Amino acid sequence: MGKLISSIMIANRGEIALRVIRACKELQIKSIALYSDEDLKSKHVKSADEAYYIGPAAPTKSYLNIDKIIEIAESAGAEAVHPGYGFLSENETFAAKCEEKGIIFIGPTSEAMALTGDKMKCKEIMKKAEVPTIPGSDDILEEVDKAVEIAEEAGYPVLLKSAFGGGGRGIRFADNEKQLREEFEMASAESRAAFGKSGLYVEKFLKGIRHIEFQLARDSNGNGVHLFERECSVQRRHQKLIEFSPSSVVDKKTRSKIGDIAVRAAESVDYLNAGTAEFLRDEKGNFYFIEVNSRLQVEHPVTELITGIDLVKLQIKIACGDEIPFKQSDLNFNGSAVECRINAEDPFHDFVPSNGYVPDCNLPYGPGVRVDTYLYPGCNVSGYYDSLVAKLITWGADFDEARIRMSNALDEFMIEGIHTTIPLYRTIMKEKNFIKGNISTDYLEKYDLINLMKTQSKEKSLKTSDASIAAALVYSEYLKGQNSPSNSSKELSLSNWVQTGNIKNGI
Amino acid sequence: MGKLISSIMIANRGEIALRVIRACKELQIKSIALYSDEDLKSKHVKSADEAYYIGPAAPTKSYLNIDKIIEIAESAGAEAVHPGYGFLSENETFAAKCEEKGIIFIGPTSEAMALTGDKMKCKEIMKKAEVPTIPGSDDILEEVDKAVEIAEEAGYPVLLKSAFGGGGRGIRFADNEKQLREEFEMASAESRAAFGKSGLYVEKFLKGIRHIEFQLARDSNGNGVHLFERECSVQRRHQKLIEFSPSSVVDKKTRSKIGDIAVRAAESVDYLNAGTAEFLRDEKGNFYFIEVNSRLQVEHPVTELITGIDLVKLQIKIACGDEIPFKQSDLNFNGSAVECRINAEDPFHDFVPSNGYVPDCNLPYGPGVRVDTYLYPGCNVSGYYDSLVAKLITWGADFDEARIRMSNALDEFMIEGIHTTIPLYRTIMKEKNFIKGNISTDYLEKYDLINLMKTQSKEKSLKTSDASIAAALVYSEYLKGQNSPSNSSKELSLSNWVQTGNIKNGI
Amino acid sequence: MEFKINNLDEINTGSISQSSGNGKIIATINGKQHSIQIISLKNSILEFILDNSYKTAKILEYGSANIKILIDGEEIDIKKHSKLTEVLEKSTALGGASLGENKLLSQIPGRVVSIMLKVGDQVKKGDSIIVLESMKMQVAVKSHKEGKIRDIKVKVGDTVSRNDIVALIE
Amino acid sequence: MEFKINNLDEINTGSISQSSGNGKIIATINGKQHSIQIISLKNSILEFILDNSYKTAKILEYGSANIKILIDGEEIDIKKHSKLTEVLEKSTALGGASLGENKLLSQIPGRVVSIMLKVGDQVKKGDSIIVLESMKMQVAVKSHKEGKIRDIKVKVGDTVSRNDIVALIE
Repeated sequence: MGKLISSIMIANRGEIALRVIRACKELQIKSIALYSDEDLKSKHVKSADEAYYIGPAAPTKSYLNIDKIIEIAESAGAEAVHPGYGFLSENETFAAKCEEKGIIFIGPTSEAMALTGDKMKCKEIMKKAEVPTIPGSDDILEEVDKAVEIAEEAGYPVLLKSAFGGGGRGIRFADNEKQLREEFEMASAESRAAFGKSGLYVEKFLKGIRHIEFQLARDSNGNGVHLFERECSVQRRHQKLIEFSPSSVVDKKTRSKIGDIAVRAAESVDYLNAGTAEFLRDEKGNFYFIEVNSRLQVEHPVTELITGIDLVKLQIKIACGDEIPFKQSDLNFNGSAVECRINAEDPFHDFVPSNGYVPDCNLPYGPGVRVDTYLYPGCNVSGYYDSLVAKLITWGADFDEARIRMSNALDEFMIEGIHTTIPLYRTIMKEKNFIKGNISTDYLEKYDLINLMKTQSKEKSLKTSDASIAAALVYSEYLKGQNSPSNSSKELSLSNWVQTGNIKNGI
Repeated sequence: MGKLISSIMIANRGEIALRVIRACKELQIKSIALYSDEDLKSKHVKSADEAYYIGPAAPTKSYLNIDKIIEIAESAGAEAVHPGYGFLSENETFAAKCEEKGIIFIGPTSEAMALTGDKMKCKEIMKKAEVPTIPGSDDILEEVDKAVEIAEEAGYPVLLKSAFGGGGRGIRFADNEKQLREEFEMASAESRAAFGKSGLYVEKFLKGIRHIEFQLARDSNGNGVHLFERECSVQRRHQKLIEFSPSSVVDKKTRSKIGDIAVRAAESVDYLNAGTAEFLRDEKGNFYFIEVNSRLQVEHPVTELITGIDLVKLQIKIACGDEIPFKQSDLNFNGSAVECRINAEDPFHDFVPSNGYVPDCNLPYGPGVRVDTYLYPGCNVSGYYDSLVAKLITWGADFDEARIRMSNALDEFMIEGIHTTIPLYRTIMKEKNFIKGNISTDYLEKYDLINLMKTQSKEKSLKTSDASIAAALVYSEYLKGQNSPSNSSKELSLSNWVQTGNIKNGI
Repeated sequence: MEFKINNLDEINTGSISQSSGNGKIIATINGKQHSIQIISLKNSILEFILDNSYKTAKILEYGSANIKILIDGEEIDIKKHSKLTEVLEKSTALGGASLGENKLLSQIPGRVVSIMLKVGDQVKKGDSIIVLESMKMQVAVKSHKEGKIRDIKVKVGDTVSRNDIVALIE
Repeated sequence: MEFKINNLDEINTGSISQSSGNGKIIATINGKQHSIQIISLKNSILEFILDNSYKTAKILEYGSANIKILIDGEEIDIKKHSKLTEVLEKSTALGGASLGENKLLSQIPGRVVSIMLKVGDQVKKGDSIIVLESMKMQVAVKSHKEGKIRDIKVKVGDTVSRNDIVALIE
């Protein structure tokens, strides 16, 4: 192992900041946290070796404030910066600034990031490297007529996407020419408002597709490996909800074939550090490259559990110039892992955000259970930032064991004060298509999971109704006793004997 | 898989009851708990599907009360009983009672248990099966003269052990004839008082020995496997403190050789279900069989982490007549795992028991961390039962990763209100002989770990002294402000502005 | 006493039949007898064993006619009244008084990012009046009834809490 | 103010030099300036950032001369006095008054399983008088001084709490 650095600033917050801090602790590297006004009481501040104030709550004034972050990194003597995911993690300007100031950016070079960030340029490179891509435009489309032409060639329906979007935001669907012309106009205006340029492209819409991605790692000596796939098809509005590995449709041969393509994709842009090659798979089993995510992903723990590789420590070592300490052939696929993204959103009410104070919470644990979270009893879930409050990941010898452990862990996970997506995941874990691995990106709508969840919630209320009534009865009686004038009351009073059950300091 | 049962009563308490309840939940089997007066608020009562009152706090009146347990099992309709470890887990009378009543006992048959329980009988069988045993008496010694004769033959020093003891209790050391005669008399009286019979035997004392054991499983169809070794040499007064796997002195060849011997030992007593064959290893690398533990062991999670096999679920399936679903050759040794037994004892004061109310606690979590515990904020650690309050187990790709994760998890583990052995384990995890795997059963004394811990505790106090003084200063000033007549006080008052930092329900 | 649980249609009945004074109770719920052993009641958290099963309920709100409890990780609203059936019939007869309410409340906390309409505008039920941003998501506050906007209580950049009044509709 | 931490020999000095009124403090500890940002103080738990490092301290006991806090998972006893050095010198001069104490206290909670000596017996310091059982372990309560047993306050089968008087030695 090469010489490790002695300090890392984490330009992020929430669970991913905590994840990086854990890696730093294991490597005996000083961790330096940042906090906005909103985050003074956040767990990453408590866990890091040092914590510096970055600015007001709004992300642009704090976690997106490149100049301020660089300034603090320099004054705190940070030798490296870990950007986490989101915020500045795929910002090539930030990566370039770090390079300029001699601060190690834990991720790809700004150059590679620029390439992977521009989806059209990336697609072009992939085509040259003979990586299969989705039929559609080869370039950004300035005019709607060109879009219509390409759509006709690829065949309707098509998707209209922004080269600057990301994470599934702003994808539009068109079934015919009229729809395409309408959507093109709106999307173009929206993109210009947000990014100052249009940057739209057209892609063939694939039916019943799955989103399957390959974890990559590549070091500065040119060694590249893939760490198998993650199945990310359970989504809502193009946002991933559940990820697992292995995928039910990837066999050993396919894994090796697509994995090799992913590594080739990384090589073609001279990619450095950990990243992910995302693919779509159609019903016939064809894989199409869509993009490279040039950062650590939310769902990286799934890969950590099935390979035993600590990806964050690997990232740090690669950034320090180390070679990847294993070869492709050394990697063993071990068991199965599932992740649920616990979001502070109310699945019973169209997933409206649900932030606020969390008076109490209870993290699940036990064999095969891992939680990555910033929650603690008394914490605050801020409305200024992402709604992801926890990731629950379970391991099992096979998919079924991992799935059942997830189901039980979800039952054990209690978060008071906010609504979360936990009830939806409880339903999914026991839904027969999910159990069979019969999923696609429209899984939620196709099998009407939201209504299934609502029905099950009613059934659960019915099952616990006796207990609810009993609790209401006992509490009412207790208060009656408390409020009655004195002990002489002849009414049933619980106020004296509820004490008997109280904890005693027995020996 | 054969037909599973629908309900299991757990004749135990504490973390192991919770462990079995988790397995039941995964198999969708109803779990039935028992609780004594002391345990009304215990976590196993909260987690089980059903809970029944068993009797007063004293074990003989509750968790050791065979008739009462059988009675409740029958009235609750329990199809099987899991005995955990300790209490009735190795009680052949209890196992026989269950067999008689048609309740499945999750463990070996009463017959096999009788054989493994009688150490001398077991040793005899092992000798016949050509399993190496420690030089010493072949039989229980009624007279001290016979003991002296055998000691002379094997060579001093020797150990005097009770056939009815267990868990390392009551082992006596004799360096010469005079000492042996004295110890024999005392041990004999003690054993008669406790068990109604003497039952002593003599064994050669081995220098610098390690305690290494092999996990076994055997089904009713005669299939037997071993699940590799556990290194249990870090002990205090013959009580295991830390267990890990792989052992630093067991190579692949030795593992296979001794593992086979362990399986042969199980076969020779027609052993059923999960069990452990314990060995001593002398400095020359010779292994000597000492005993078979006919139960699930405290340290079973170590094996679960390196094999991916859920031993409790396996136990249940074997008890239902299933075949073990893997062969010896299917098992992969994956990474490394370490366990620390967190006992409610004060390592700074000769390990005196330290029970009582636990107002708050904080379980460690994160990549590679598993906790098996009955602790929760507001729980009570009873003085009536065992001092084990938690097991902390970490996994790593290699021993060093597991060890460092353990070290960090120990730092994260906060238990208020009682003293625990955590500070000792913190010291051990960073001690150079432990790091090198240079251990033996006298490791603690040999390297003076207790004093090392005390020194490090002082150093830690010194390191945090600034923070301690700062806290004392701030709190004193705060109280000064609170007690001062009014806001008109000119003294520095913190009472108003400590509010500013309080959590706000920010959006 | 009669009880109604929020998302269920049935009316439940319940009463305490016997209390032996050491935390043991016999209760009759929907005509069936149940044994209750109270473990503790502290900080609004009630722990008890109901027919050999442990239960914990956190009392979140307690009113004379409403109880809100957290049980098995779910929030349960319970209406109670000695003659709940009659009460519910009456309220149905009155016909959703809340619809006559002028105040438009924000259902979530958030920052106001845009105001789509102005005072005096005519709105239908479901028309978006204000857009809030929270957790990187945009959520519209929609009119709860048909009418005219009499007042808008917020401006762009304001932060609102749950149940804050954002507009008045007449 | 002077401070002494239980297991350390050094005397520390500390004072608050400046308070800017918004939770920010400058303190001088052992002659060095430190910045303190208070995060919160609630239920005896003090959270603060000391020179860019988060710290949490739970105040377990607070007296005019003693503070017991839980910091970094360890219990720390702090003696404080404006002139602690003088106080300590005096108390050393007085010479361990506690040794003159007659009461023998139990250091652990447990059940009395045997009483080894009887009233009137002569004991040396360290002689076992009573054996307690706790957590399946047997622990002897040993005489804290030389003398004669004047009274034994417990009998076999009793349960004692920490710091209960088990015997009087004269």
